[in-house]
This record gives sequence, C-alpha cells and structure tokens, in this order.
Amino acid sequence: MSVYDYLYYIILPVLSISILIIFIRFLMGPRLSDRVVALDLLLTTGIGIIAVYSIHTNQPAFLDIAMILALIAFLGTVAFAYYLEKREKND
Amino acid sequence: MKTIIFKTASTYLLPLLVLFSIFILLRGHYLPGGGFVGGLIASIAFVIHSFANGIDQTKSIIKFHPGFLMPIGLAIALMSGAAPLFIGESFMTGLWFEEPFSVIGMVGSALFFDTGVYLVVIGVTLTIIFTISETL
Amino acid sequence: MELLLVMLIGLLYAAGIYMMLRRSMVKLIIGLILLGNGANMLIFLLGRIVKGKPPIIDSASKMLTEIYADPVPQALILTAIVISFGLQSFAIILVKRAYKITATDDLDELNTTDEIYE
Amino acid sequence: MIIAILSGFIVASLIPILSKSIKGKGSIILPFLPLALFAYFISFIPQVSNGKPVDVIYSWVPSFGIDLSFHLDGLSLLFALLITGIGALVFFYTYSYLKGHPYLDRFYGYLSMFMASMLGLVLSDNIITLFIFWELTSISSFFLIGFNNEDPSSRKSALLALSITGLGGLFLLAGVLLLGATGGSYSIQELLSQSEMLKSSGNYGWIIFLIFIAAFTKSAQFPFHFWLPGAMKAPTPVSTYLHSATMVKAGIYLLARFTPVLGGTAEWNTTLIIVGAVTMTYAAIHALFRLDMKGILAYSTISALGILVFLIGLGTDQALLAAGVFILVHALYKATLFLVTGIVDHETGTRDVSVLSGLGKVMMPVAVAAFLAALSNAGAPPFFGFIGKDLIYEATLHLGDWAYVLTGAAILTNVCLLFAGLLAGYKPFVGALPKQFEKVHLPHPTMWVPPLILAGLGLVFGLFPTLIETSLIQPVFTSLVNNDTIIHIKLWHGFNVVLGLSMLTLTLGAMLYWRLKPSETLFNRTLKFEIISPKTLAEKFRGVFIILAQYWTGFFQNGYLRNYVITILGFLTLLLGYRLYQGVNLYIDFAKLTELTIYEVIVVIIMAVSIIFTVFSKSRLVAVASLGVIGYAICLIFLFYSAPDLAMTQFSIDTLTVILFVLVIYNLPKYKTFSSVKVRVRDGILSILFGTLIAILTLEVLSEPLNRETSIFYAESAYLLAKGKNVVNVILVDFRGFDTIVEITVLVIAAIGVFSLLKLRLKSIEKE
Amino acid sequence: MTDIIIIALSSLGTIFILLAAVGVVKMPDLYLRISVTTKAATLGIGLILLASAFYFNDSAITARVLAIIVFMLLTAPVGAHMIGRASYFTGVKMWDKSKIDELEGQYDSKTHKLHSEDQKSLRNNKDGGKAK
Amino acid sequence: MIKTRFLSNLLLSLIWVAITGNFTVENFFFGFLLSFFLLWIISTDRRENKYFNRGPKLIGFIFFFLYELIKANIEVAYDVITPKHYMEPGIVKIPLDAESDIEITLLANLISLTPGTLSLDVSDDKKVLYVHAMYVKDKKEFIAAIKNGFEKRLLDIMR
Amino acid sequence: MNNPYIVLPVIFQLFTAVLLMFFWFRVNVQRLITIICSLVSVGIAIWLFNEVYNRGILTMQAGEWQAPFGITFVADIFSATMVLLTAISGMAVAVFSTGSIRNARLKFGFFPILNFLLMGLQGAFLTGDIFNLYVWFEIIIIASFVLITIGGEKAQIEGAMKYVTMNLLASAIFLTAIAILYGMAGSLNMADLSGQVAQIENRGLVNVVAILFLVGFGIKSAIFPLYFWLPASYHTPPPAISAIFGGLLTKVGVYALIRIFTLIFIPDEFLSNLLIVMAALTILSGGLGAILQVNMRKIFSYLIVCHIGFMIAGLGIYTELAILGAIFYLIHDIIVKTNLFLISGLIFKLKGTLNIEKLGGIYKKYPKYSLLIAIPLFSLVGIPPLSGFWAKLFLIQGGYLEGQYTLVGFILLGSFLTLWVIAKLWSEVFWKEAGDLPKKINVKYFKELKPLKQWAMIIPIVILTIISLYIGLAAEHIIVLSKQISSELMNPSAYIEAVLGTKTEMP
Ligand code: NA
Ligand code: NA
Repeated sequence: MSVYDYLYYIILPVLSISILIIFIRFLMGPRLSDRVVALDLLLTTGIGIIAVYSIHTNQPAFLDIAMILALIAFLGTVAFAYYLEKREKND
Repeated sequence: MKTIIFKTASTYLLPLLVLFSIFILLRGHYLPGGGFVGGLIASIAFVIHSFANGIDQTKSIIKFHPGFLMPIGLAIALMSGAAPLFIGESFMTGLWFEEPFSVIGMVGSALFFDTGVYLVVIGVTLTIIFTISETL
Repeated sequence: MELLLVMLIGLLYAAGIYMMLRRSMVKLIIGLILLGNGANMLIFLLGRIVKGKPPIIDSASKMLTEIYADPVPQALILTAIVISFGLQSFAIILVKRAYKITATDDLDELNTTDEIYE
Repeated sequence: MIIAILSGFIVASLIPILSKSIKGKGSIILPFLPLALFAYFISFIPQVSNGKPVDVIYSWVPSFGIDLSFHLDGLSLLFALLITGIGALVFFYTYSYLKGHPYLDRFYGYLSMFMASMLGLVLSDNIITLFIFWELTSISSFFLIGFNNEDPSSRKSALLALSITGLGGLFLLAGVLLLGATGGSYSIQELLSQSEMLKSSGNYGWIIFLIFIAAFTKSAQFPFHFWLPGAMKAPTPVSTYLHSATMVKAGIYLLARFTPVLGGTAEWNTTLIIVGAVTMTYAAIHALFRLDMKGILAYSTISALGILVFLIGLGTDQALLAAGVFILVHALYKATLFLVTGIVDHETGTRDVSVLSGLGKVMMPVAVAAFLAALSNAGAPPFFGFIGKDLIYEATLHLGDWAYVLTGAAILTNVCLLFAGLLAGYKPFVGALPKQFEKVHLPHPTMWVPPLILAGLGLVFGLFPTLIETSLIQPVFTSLVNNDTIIHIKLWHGFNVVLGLSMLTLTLGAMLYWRLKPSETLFNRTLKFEIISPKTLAEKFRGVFIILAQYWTGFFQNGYLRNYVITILGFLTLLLGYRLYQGVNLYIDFAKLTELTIYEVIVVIIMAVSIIFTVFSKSRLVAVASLGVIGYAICLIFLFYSAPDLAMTQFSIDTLTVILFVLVIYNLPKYKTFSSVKVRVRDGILSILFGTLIAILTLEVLSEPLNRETSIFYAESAYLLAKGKNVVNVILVDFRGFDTIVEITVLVIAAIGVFSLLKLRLKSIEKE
Repeated sequence: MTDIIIIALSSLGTIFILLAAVGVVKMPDLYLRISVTTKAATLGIGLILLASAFYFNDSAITARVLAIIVFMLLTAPVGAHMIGRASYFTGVKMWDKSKIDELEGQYDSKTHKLHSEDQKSLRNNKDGGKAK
Repeated sequence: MIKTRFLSNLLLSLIWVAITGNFTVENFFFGFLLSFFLLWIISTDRRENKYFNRGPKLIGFIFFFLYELIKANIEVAYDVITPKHYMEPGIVKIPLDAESDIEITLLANLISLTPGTLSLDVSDDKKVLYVHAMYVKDKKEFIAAIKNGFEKRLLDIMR
Repeated sequence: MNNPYIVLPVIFQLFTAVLLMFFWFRVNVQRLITIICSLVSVGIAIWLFNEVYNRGILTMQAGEWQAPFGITFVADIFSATMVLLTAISGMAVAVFSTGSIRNARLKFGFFPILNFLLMGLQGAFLTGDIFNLYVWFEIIIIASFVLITIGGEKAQIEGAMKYVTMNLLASAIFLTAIAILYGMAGSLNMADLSGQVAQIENRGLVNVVAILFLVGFGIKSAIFPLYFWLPASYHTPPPAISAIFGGLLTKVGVYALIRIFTLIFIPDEFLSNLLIVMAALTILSGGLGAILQVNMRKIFSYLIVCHIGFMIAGLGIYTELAILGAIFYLIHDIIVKTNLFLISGLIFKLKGTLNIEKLGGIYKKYPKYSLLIAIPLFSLVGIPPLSGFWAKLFLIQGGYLEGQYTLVGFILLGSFLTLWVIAKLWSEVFWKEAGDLPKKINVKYFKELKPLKQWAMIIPIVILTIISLYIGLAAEHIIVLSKQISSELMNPSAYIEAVLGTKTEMP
C-alpha cells in the first residue's frame, strides 16, 4: 500500500467519520455553546481533511484554504462567544 | 468583551492578519487568493480587534472612517479599468509593465484593479460590521 | 456524485422556498440564503465537475492542457456569492429594522401598504 | 386650410400665455376668430357646390399612412359652416354671458380648442386623424362641462360625459383600425372604392358594430343617451354649441360619412332604424315631463338626434335628404332655444318653466327669437322646420311594409317635440309677468342678437329654400348618396298626405300643450321609472364593476407576502412542470458521472441533514449555526471539485454572514411558528415539487454535451495573454473584469444601505 | 523514509482527531468537551499538516504549514477561553461529579467584572463584621 | 519605544518571508517596508518586550511544552476511549506571578493548549487565573505544578 | 463597428457616484455635482444615440477580448434609445431631487446611490452578456433597495420587505436560468447564445429555460401574476425615488424580456399565447387596481402595471408592427411615468397629502402648473395626439393582423380604465374645491422653499412635459425610430454579426 492509498483509503475515511461524529454533537446540542464547540471542531477537522486532500490530489494550493480556514474558524467562535455574553447582559 | 487574553491576542493578530491579507492579495493572479479574499481577511482582522477592544479603539487605530476606503477603492478600480480609454482601447484592457517586479511578479492594471477590490471589500465589511456594532 | 449533488440542489431549492413561505421574517431571510446557495451549487454542477484539477496553471507550464475544471462557472459563482453577500447583509439589517419598527416577526402584519384605501 | 383648422388650437395654447392681456375686455377680439373662419368657409361654397370637393394633404406620420388630409365636400362644408357660424355667435354670446368671470380666458381657450377639434373632425379624410379630432372634442367637452368645477354635480357630469364618449372613442379607434386593416387604407376617399369589398368581408359586422357604438355614444342614442342631460350643467354657450348644434352631431356626421362606404346593408339599416326610432320616441316622451328648460331641450335634442339616426338608417334618397336638411333645421332652432334659455337663466336666475311667464314684456327681442324658433321646431309653415318635417314624412311614407309604424313613431315624436318647443320657446314669454321678474331687463346685444339671427335664418330658409338648395343642400346630398341625383326642396308641395300629417302633428301638439301642464308632481312621478333607465343600469353596472375590481385586487394584492411568493412560485412550478412534462426525455448516462467516495458522501449527508435541521429548527440561533454548517459543507464540495478560490470565498463569506446574523440576532424576533399544519403541508408540497422540478431539469441538462469553447480559450490564454496563472482570478480581474467592478459596486451600495438603514433617523420635519 | 514519516504523522494526527470527536460526544459537560477537544484537535491537525509539509517537501509550503500551525496555536486557546467564559456566564452547569468550582460567584453579574478575592468569604466577613 | 517598533517590524518582515516562502533579500526588504507601513498605520500601544534575547530558553521551552502536550493528551485519550470516567474535574484559582498582559496571555494559552486544562478567565486585577482542569486530585499540588512548570519557564524567557 | 467609448454612459455614472462619495458630508457640493454630471450624461447619451443612429450597431469588447470570450457591450439602436431615455429621466429626477429631497437623506448617500442606480440601468441596457446583465440587475436592485428604504419610515420598510423579497426571488430565478443556459450552451455572450441555443436539439429543455427567464424578468417587469411587489412599495419612498422607479425600473425588465425573446428564445406558440394571456391579465389587474385607489401614487403604481401589459402585449403578438407599438409605448411610458411621479412630488409639496379625496383646488390656485400637469396626465391616457396614443394604434393594428381580437379588447379596456382613473383624478385633485391643508405635516411646503429649489422642482417637469409633447406631436420621428428598433429586433442577424464579427484565432 502506497502512502497515497493509505491516505486515501484509511486517513480520509477516518477523518470523515470523525466529522460525522462531531456533527452528532452539533445536532444534539443541547446548549448553543455545545454547538459552537462542535462547529469549531468541525472546522478544525476540515483543515485536516483539506491537508490530506491536498496530498491526495497533489495540489499544494489547497493548503492555502486550510490556512484561511484556520484563521477564520476562530472568528466564528469569537462571534458566538461575543453573542452569548451580550445576550447575557441584555436579558 | 473585556478579557486580557483576547485583547492581547488580538493586538498581535491584527498586524499579522493584515500582512497575510496583503500576501493573499498579491498572489491572487497566480494562486488562489486575490483582492476579494484578501480584503475579507484584512477586515476580519479589524473585526477581531474590535471585538476585543471595542469599536472606538479599532477606529482610532484606523484613523479615518473605513467607509472612505469604498470610494478610494472604487476609484482605483475605475482608473485601472478606464485608463485604456485614454489611449483609445476598450475599458478594462490590460496594461502591463514590461518586466516582472521581484516579489510581486508582473505588475499591470489587473493588480491595481485587484487592489481596488481589496480596499472596497475592507471598506464595505468594516462599515457594515462597525455600523451594526455601534447601533446595537 | 452528480446524482447526489442534484438531490442536494433540489433539497436546497425546496428548503429555500419552504422557508420563504413562512410568515417569520428571519425564516424568510434564511430561505433566501438557502436559495442562493442552491443557485450557486447549480451553476457549479452544470459547469460539469472535475475532481482535484483546479484551473491553476502550474509554475512550469504556460497553459492548462490536461483535464481541468471549467473556470468560468467558478468565476460566475464567485461574483454571485459576493453579490448575494451584499444583498443578504442588507436584507438582514432590513429585517432588524422592520422588527424594530413594527415589533413583530409576523410578515402577515406588514400589510398596511397594500390596503386599498389608505 | 390647415391653418384655418389648427388656428383654434393655436389660440387655445396662446391663451394661458397671454392670459393677462386677454382677460376682461380684451376677450372681445376672440369671437372674430370663428367669424373669420366662417367667412373663409363661405368662400368655398361656389367651388363645392360645383361638385368639386377641396382636398388638402399635409404629411404627418407618413410611415403609418396617417396624414392631415382634409376633404371639403358638401357634408363637411355644411358642418364647417355650422361650427364656425354658430361658433361665432356663441363666442359673441359668451362675451356677455360670462362677463367678469375670472376664467373667461380659459373658457375661450377650451371653446377655441373644441371648435378646432370639431372642424378637424368633419374635414378629415383620414380616419385616424378623424379619430384624433373626435377624441379632442370629447376632451374639450370634458373641460367645458366641468367648467364650474367647484360644483360637484358639474364634475360628476363631466366625468360621466367623458366616460361615455371616451368609451365610444375607444370603440371608434377599434373600428377605424379594423376598417383600415380590412380596407387597406385610412383614407375615406380610398375606402369608398373598397365599399363592396368591405361589406362582404368577414370583419364587416365588427366594423359597423364598433362604429355604431362610437356614433351612438357621441350622439346620445339610446341606451347611451343619459350623459347628455347631465352635460347641461355646462354654461349655456356650451350646451348650445356642443350639446345641440355641433358635437353631438359628430356621431351623426360619422354615420352619414360612412353611409356611402358601409351603408346600404340590412345590418346597417335595421340597427340604425331601431336605435333611432327608440331614441326619438323615448326621448321625446321624456321631454314632456321636464320642468327645467335645459332639461326639456336636452331630451328634445336627444330625440332629434334619434330622428337623424333613424333617417340615416332608412337610407333612401329621401331619407338622406331629409337628414341633411334636418341637421341644419335642428341646429338653427335648437341653438336659438338654448341661447334664449341662457338669457332667461342669466336674467331671472331660474329655468323652471312652471315659474316662468310673461317675459316677453320685458325682453321682446328675445321672445321674438324664441317664438320663431319654437315655430320652426313645430314645423309650422313657412318656417324651415316645416320643410324638414315634410321631408321626414316623405321619407317614412315610402317605406312599404313598415311605413305606417315608422310614420306613426315619427308623428308621435314630432308631437312631443312640438310640445317641448312650445314649453321652452313660448310658455316663458306669454301670460302674466310675475312680480319677481319685473326688474328683469334685456341683456347686452351680444347676447340677444345671436339667437335672433339664428331664428331669423330659420324663417328665411323656410321662405327662400333656394338660397341654400343648390349651394348647400345639394352638395350634402351628393356626398351622402354618392350619386348625381338632383334634388329640389320647396315649402309648398300642394295638398297631399304629407301636408295632412304635418297638420295633424301641429294640431295634436297644440292640443297637448293646452292639456298637459308640467308640474313638480308629474315630474316626480316620472322619476319612478328611473330604476329601469339606462342611466341607473349603467350606474349599477359601474357598482358591480367596482365590486369586481375590489374582489380581484383584494384577491391578488392581499397584503400577505407569503401569498405573493406562493402565487409566483405556484405559477412558475406550473409552467415548469407543464413544459418539462411536454418536452423532456429523462435520460441519465451513468458512465459519465464521477465516482462516489466516502468523504463526499459524508459531506453530502451532513449538508442534507443540516438543511433539514435549519428548516425545522425551533431556535433561530441554531438555524443560523446550521446554516453555517451548510456553507462549510458547500465549501468542502467546492474544494473537492477543484475550486479553491470558491472554497476560500464561500468560507469567508459564510463566516461573515454568520457573524452578521449573530450580531443582529438579539435584535431579531424569536422564532415562532405562525402557520397551521395544513398550510405547512401545502407549502411543503409546493416546495418539494419545485425542488424536484429543478433536480429533473438539472439532470436533463447534465445529459447534454457542453460547448467548451470559452473555457478552453481562457485556459489557453490566461497566462500568455493576460499574464496570470490562476485562471479564475484572471477571469475575475481581466476577462470578465466588468462583472467584478459591478460586484464591488453592489457591495458598496449595500454598505451604504446598511449604514443609512441603521443610522438615519429622520426628524419629523425632514420627512417627505 | 518520507513515506514512513508521513504515514506516522498523519496516523497519529488522525487518531487525535478521532479522539477529539469521540470526546466531544462522550464528555459529560461543556467545559470538559472544550477541554478535551480543542487541544486534541489542534495537535492532530498540526501533525497532519506536518505530514503534508513532508510530502510536498518545498520550503515555501513548509513555511506556510508552519504558519498555519502557529496561527492555530495562537487562536485555538483564545477561542476556547472565550467560549468557556461566555458559557459560564450563560449558566452552563458543570458536570455534577465536579469536585470544585472556585469561579462560582466571582463574576459581577452586571459589569461582568471578575474578582480575584473570594467573594463569598468577603461577603461573609462583611456580614460577620456587622454581626459583631 | 523605537527599539520595540523596530523589533516588531523585523519580526513581521520575517513572518512575511516565511509565509511567502520566498527567501530573498528583495522579498525581505519588501516585507520590511510593508510591515513598516502597517505598523505606522496600526500603531498599537504595545509594551516593550524583547523577543530574541532568550533564544535557547525558548527552544527548551518548546520541548517542554511538547512533552506536556503529548503526556496530557494520552492521559485524556485514555479517559475518552474507556467507557468509565476517571476524571475529577473542577475550576481552580491560580494566583499569578506573571504581570504583563503578554505574559498572562501566553501562560493562559499554554495552559489551554494542554489537554485536560482550560484557562477560563483572568481576574480583572490580573492577580489570578481561573483554570478548569480534568484532574484535580489535589488542588495545591495542581497549582504548584502549573506555577513551577509553565509559569516559571515562561517568565524566564519573557523577563 | 467597434467603439470603445460606448461604455461611457456607464463609466461616467460610476465616476459621478464615486466623486459624490468623496463629498459625503458636503450636501451642497453634491447637489452641484449632481446637476452638472447629469447634464453631461445626457450629453453623452445624445452623442451615443447619434453615433448609433448614424453608424449602426456599435460594440465594445471589454479588455479587447473578442466576443464571445470577454464581456461585450453592444449599442444597437434599442440600447442607445434606452440609454438616452435613462439619461433624460435620470437628469430630471436628479435635478428634482436637488430641490425636493431633504438634507437628512442627502447626508446618507442619496445622490451616490441614485447615480449607481443609473449606472446599473445604463449597464443593463448596453451589455451584450447575459451574466453581465444579471450583475447589472443586481446593482439596480440593491440600489433600489437602498433608495426605497432611505429614511426608514414604517411604510417604507413594510413596502421594502415585499420589494426586496420578490426582487431577490427574481434574481434567484434569473441566476438559475443563467446556470442552466450556460450548462446547455457553454456561452454567456447573448449574440453567441442566439446561435448556440438555436442549435440545441433538446427543444424541450430550451423551452423550460425560456420559462425561467420569463418568470425572472416577469417579476422585475411586474407582469401578472408576478407584479405584487410593485403596488406594495412604489408609493412609499420620497416621490423623486418613486419617479425613477416608476419610470425606469420595470422598464428594464421589459427591455430584458424583449431582448431575450427576440434574440435568444424565439417564442413558440405556447409562449406567445402565454405572453398574451399574461399581458391581458396584467392590463386588467393594473386597471382594476387603479380605479380603487385614493392615493395618487398608488394610482400611478397600478397604472404602471396596467401599461406594462401593453408592452407585453406587443411582445406577445410578436410581429414587427406589434413590437413597434411596444417600443413606442416604452419610450412614451418612461418619460411620462417619471414625470407623473415627479408631479406627485410637487403636489405633495404644494398640499401636504396625496390622498385625492383630501386634495383639491390646485386648478384654481395654480392654473399654470395645472395645465402643465394636464399634458402628461392626458398623455398617459393616450388622448390623441399626445404620446400615449400612438403606440396603441400599432398594438391594436398588430393585434388585428394576428387575429388577437380579445387582446385588442383588453388593450381598449385598459385604455378606458386609464381614462376613467385620470379623469377622476383630475376632477378630484384639480377641480374640486380645496380642502383644508393637513395641520400636522412633516414637510416644508413648496412656498417655503427657496426659489432655487422651487425651480429645481419645476424645470424637470417642464422638460419632461416638452419631451412627451414632442413624442406625441412629432410621432413620426419616434415611429421611424421604433420601426428601426423593432425591425432590428426581429432580424437579429445584424446584432449578431456586429458582436461576433470574425472570431479571433486562438493563440
Ligand atoms: Na482569486
Ligand atoms: Na477574488
């Protein structure tokens, strides 16, 4: 089995299944915070998938997307946290 | 949101992200990226900063209303598009310097155009988000 | 994969329209976003999909020669995404403003401008 | 000639500009316009009576065959003389009648405009031009009827008149266009030669139907007559000019004008006879019970118009001759009576015949004019009216089977008209002068001279019919029958049946006058029949129409956004479904599809679940978060299928959208479910249907081959010609850079919009 | 050699991610989920990214990969801190088997100010002082 | 102040070179100009700090961090994969020696990055750090481990 | 023929807008710039019209990328006419706004947005690329969103909710249609598509796409049963804004329908019948709606719907004559509807209300204005020989020649309802005795304005009135023009040739 096949037939499916598992938490909640955490993890795992996919397709360009994903995933979390606190203040 | 951790982190993230956004802008002609995504990243940098430090502080860093980036950016894009009209060629005809510049590569009207896009996107995003934050 | 994407597009359109038909303003906006996503996916799919061959000329060559993804739909979608972003952000703020003025989420209550005698 | 016709328009448009100098005494110069025109048209008499019509053509819209082409033959000349002659008198009359009125200048403006329109109407050879002038008469009439615009009933009458004549105008438009389309020309002269072809064409029925409606509305034929009594709200000069002498005769003119072209068929004749007969008797009987002088005259006018239609409908040479003569007869005596009514009203302040009497003592010349007109109306010899009546009986008596019935109707009508004429032209001036009228005096000569002239002419033409026999009546007849028959009109035909009938009419009329005394109670009794009158029916119809409008508008424009959306989408779904069902063959080439991999399947599953989750989520925040997941899943799909730029952008935009939502969400309403289960199921079905259609459509397109010319060009020239290696970016900033500049403009506008939506708060004074 | 490094790094990374995924589902309260997942994932992704750096073996790409890792190390803990803190505000409860909560009552509910001294004992002292 | 500015400038130029992956003099100068411009635009009030004086210590610290990271990860992993929970979680207050914002932030982040611990917040007077931990067998021991481990090493580098 | 400058109308609008943005807070400077620049753009439009009229179809290949690869701009006589009308209406509205719009709104970008809107319109008329058309449409709608909400009053927001929703829906449908079109034909250039679509064997599919375009553009042009957004919203913003909306926005939808259905999708029998039915019901709905209303602007709004039906009728009949009628009507309607909404603005400033039941006495107090206003009012009715009349001639004649008698009936009914409504309006607003002015009113009355502002409101109305008089009295010119347009539309080969010419060889 080559590196290529290993990544494609083992790593990528395992990462995908991880995403599915995380998605279950997203659906379950129960609080918004839980979903935000799940979302954050979902994105982080996405970076992993992208990295593996870039090897698989031999396209380093895809790593740039991983870079942006890493940057912005943070923003979503921050925004939700910002919201949670604001809501707390307003209520 | 007054947390030291976030505040400190945002102070360091801001220049880093802006730098990164320029990088994304400049390489757009060759690799994924370009003015639009670049502009978004730059504005995200400022947004993060404003979340951590409050709008006023972020505004005082930028020193002018980000909305003014919109006409500036539009003007740059318009100029780079309209310049060929003055030599009797069609709008948006590419004009290029003969030799590539180091780092940036070929410099031509497309790059100016993309820079216009970059500025507009920053102006737009920040105007929207700052306005919303201010009128919450 | 196309079959799955087709179903997904159908689902996006259906969901978008279903949400647009609700009486809640927020749902309306979400419906519009879903619809926009559906349209973008549609352009993407109908430009025919190619796996792992982005339309980027590698540093060694001067043109794309082997199989590559059609760059045109991509450019169109990029434009469409950006435009929808502009429109959507405006719409979101509009809803916020409408809610502030009318103090209701119920679109059925926003019908004074249609009254015959006014 | 064009200057002659358009001079009225020119004057009318100059009046607002020169209003200062024309106001007051200066306006006395205006009557000289119609006077000059009258003289101008008189000058054509020799030529026209020699059988040489005058034709003038000015090019206007040559590309559609619309010219200002004028054809002055006998019929047009008669009308032109009536228009300008009576016009001149009315203009003079107005000078005193509206003396000191602040809007005298406007009044003259409308009047000039009307006169010009009317001249244009009767002189046009081009049927489109004719229609144009026709409509202009309606509009000027609208302004004239509504001249006392602060009086609600004036406004109502003006609206009613415009509605009916406007409706008729549209029928005329439809008619002349159909006529033009069928006959291949808009020139009446040219259509004359197509006469046989037109009559045999399949459109003939429609053409005459449309033209009839136009003529009947304009000439107040039953059941469209009811606007005319209301139109008497206008100042008397208007009633005189428009509603007795000229405009209402436009319909008659139209029928007369088209008689040679379209007439002579059974449809043509029967319709006109029936409508004319019904109108003349119906209106004549109505005239019996009026108290208002103007009301009496209005109904008698309608009746007279009915007689004219009736005569044209008879269509024999005698009948057409009678029609030609009666036009002139009626114009002379009816105008006189109206002018007299105006003087009475002006001086006494009332028009109620049950009150008025003995006025002859204080305004003799007026009474003379009135008597003369009443006698001419009565058809007493030696007045011109006698000749007219003779000709009518002559015509009806020669009709074979229907002769008795029709003659009877004519007699009945004439008796009633005679009564009406006496009531308006005789009764107010005889008998004792009530106290309240003792101070009444004769008005300015410009008011009483015109009726006297007109009434005098009625006598003169009666005594000396040769004055007009060859010069005026013969050409009229020629243009009506379109052949060379020579006519003779004279006062005395010897003792014959016709004379007997005339005498019978006179006697019956006189008896009626002595027997029937109009009174309030009598009048009120007749009002009971109003429930079934055409006017009431029309008003009911209008009411029903408004209810229909309310129902229709309320049904579609119901104020509920979701109903609008569902209508639009239902419509789209229906059409798409029908079209897909009609012509699409479902065929999927599985070999061409790309393979499935587990990671893609998982992404698709996540996306599908998220979509459903978004739709059914009970919390808006969860919906927004799951919208985010949808976006990220799309981003991954873009990534897998070679669109890194798209993935980047989608990702950033998606995050920004989520942030926007999150920032405003606590200013947004909480999620609520408003709709019932039934509605949701309905919406669900529609949505699924639509989604399925789109999916089928997509599959169908996927099975088609794609032309790759453009994409190949981009791939090959991105670097060589546009110096970039990221082809997508090159497209964005170069090949299709225009899209991008517009796209960023959209963003800028949206940002300004958000800014103004959130920040702009109008102070109360700044609203508009 | 590179192959082995790639396989090793990517496998290890994937395992960490899988762990995080399982953790996020299995952990009984939010703080534990944050605690378990954010870091495990960061480590996992870092390893996978390194694997790709090895695969491409290009200084520019390596630099970029390092940049991503640095970014993640910089942002992930901040994000975790933010969401954890916000959740605490919104009253997300800790697992009932938790041992100790020294944060309880330390936030000023109005100003969101966080105190360093133990507020409970301070209050008790005050009350006690009054009682004396 | 000028020195700090210069150092930040230099640092940003290096990052530029790193992310562009173009290790040439021109690129460095370009990055330098760019970041100079940026810093001029974004002049934030940043306290003086000396990044490069403590190079060797920094490397030592990185290895220490990696060690902690892996060790803790394994510990948590065990808890995750086994059905039973062995943990004894809690929120612990840790008094801080670190004073400057950057020190506190770095410390808090490092704690967060090691599995099992999560810096929840810093008190407004910057005196204590509240940490959520999975394994608080003994509160004092836990505090001591952090203070002697991360904080001490970190402060060594920073000061 | 190639001419890079045909894009000037668009570029100049953008330039103006950007320039105005630089003077964000200087309202008076903005006023001055607006007036000057709107005059210049009329000049540019006249130049373009002249150029096209004399030299035939002009094209501009953006970036010198030959069609179908780049974005092509095409100025045929239809486009040039629309550009000219847009410039004129835009100028009228811009000048009017300098007098009528209050500073508060001006400080929030009214003038830049107005110019962006005009830019969008000019772009939509000139572009020869279907996706680029979509983009212009988006500019138009976002600019109109901003304009319709600027000020943010309750009625505005309520109207805007409907306006925005349905326009976004239309855009989504339009985009879907483009996606499918590209998926079938692989091109975006309209001239190229003309040929490509004709070659597609699966006609069923082509017909389906045509439906999508019909509905997408149909919503924008407010055809039955897609018009609901229009009466719900057009009366809510300041009158100057309604004027540009009423004059131009729906017309750009009509323009697109005409363009698409003459160039790319030649209607089959089903489609023309569908268009005819829709046209008839549009006329009916607009007319029935109008007779019920008491708000002057709502009356005009419904009349817009009604008269859109006339134009669609022309397209549905689909003969050169009928399309001539539709084009003539389009030309007339742009000028007159713009004018009428400006007039409603003037009346509002005079009287402080637009409720025709409360209005009155204008004829007595302002006889000259009244007569001025009467001209566009009766032009709208189509009193001959005013401008609205001529188009109907061709539509009816076109209907006759194709045997569409029922449609002719509806056209006549629409005309009658218009007549009824306008006569009622005239009688109520101008003739009726003046009622009391509303006491609590949030406007500066006309008489309180500075003379300069008064003139700024009157002059545009006078100019537009003169133009509509010209259209009516010199109908021959307009007919010749419309005839040329309709013959070019019905025989698009010249258009296609001008755009595609000889394709460049690939490198
Ligand atoms: Na790009
Ligand atoms: Na871009």
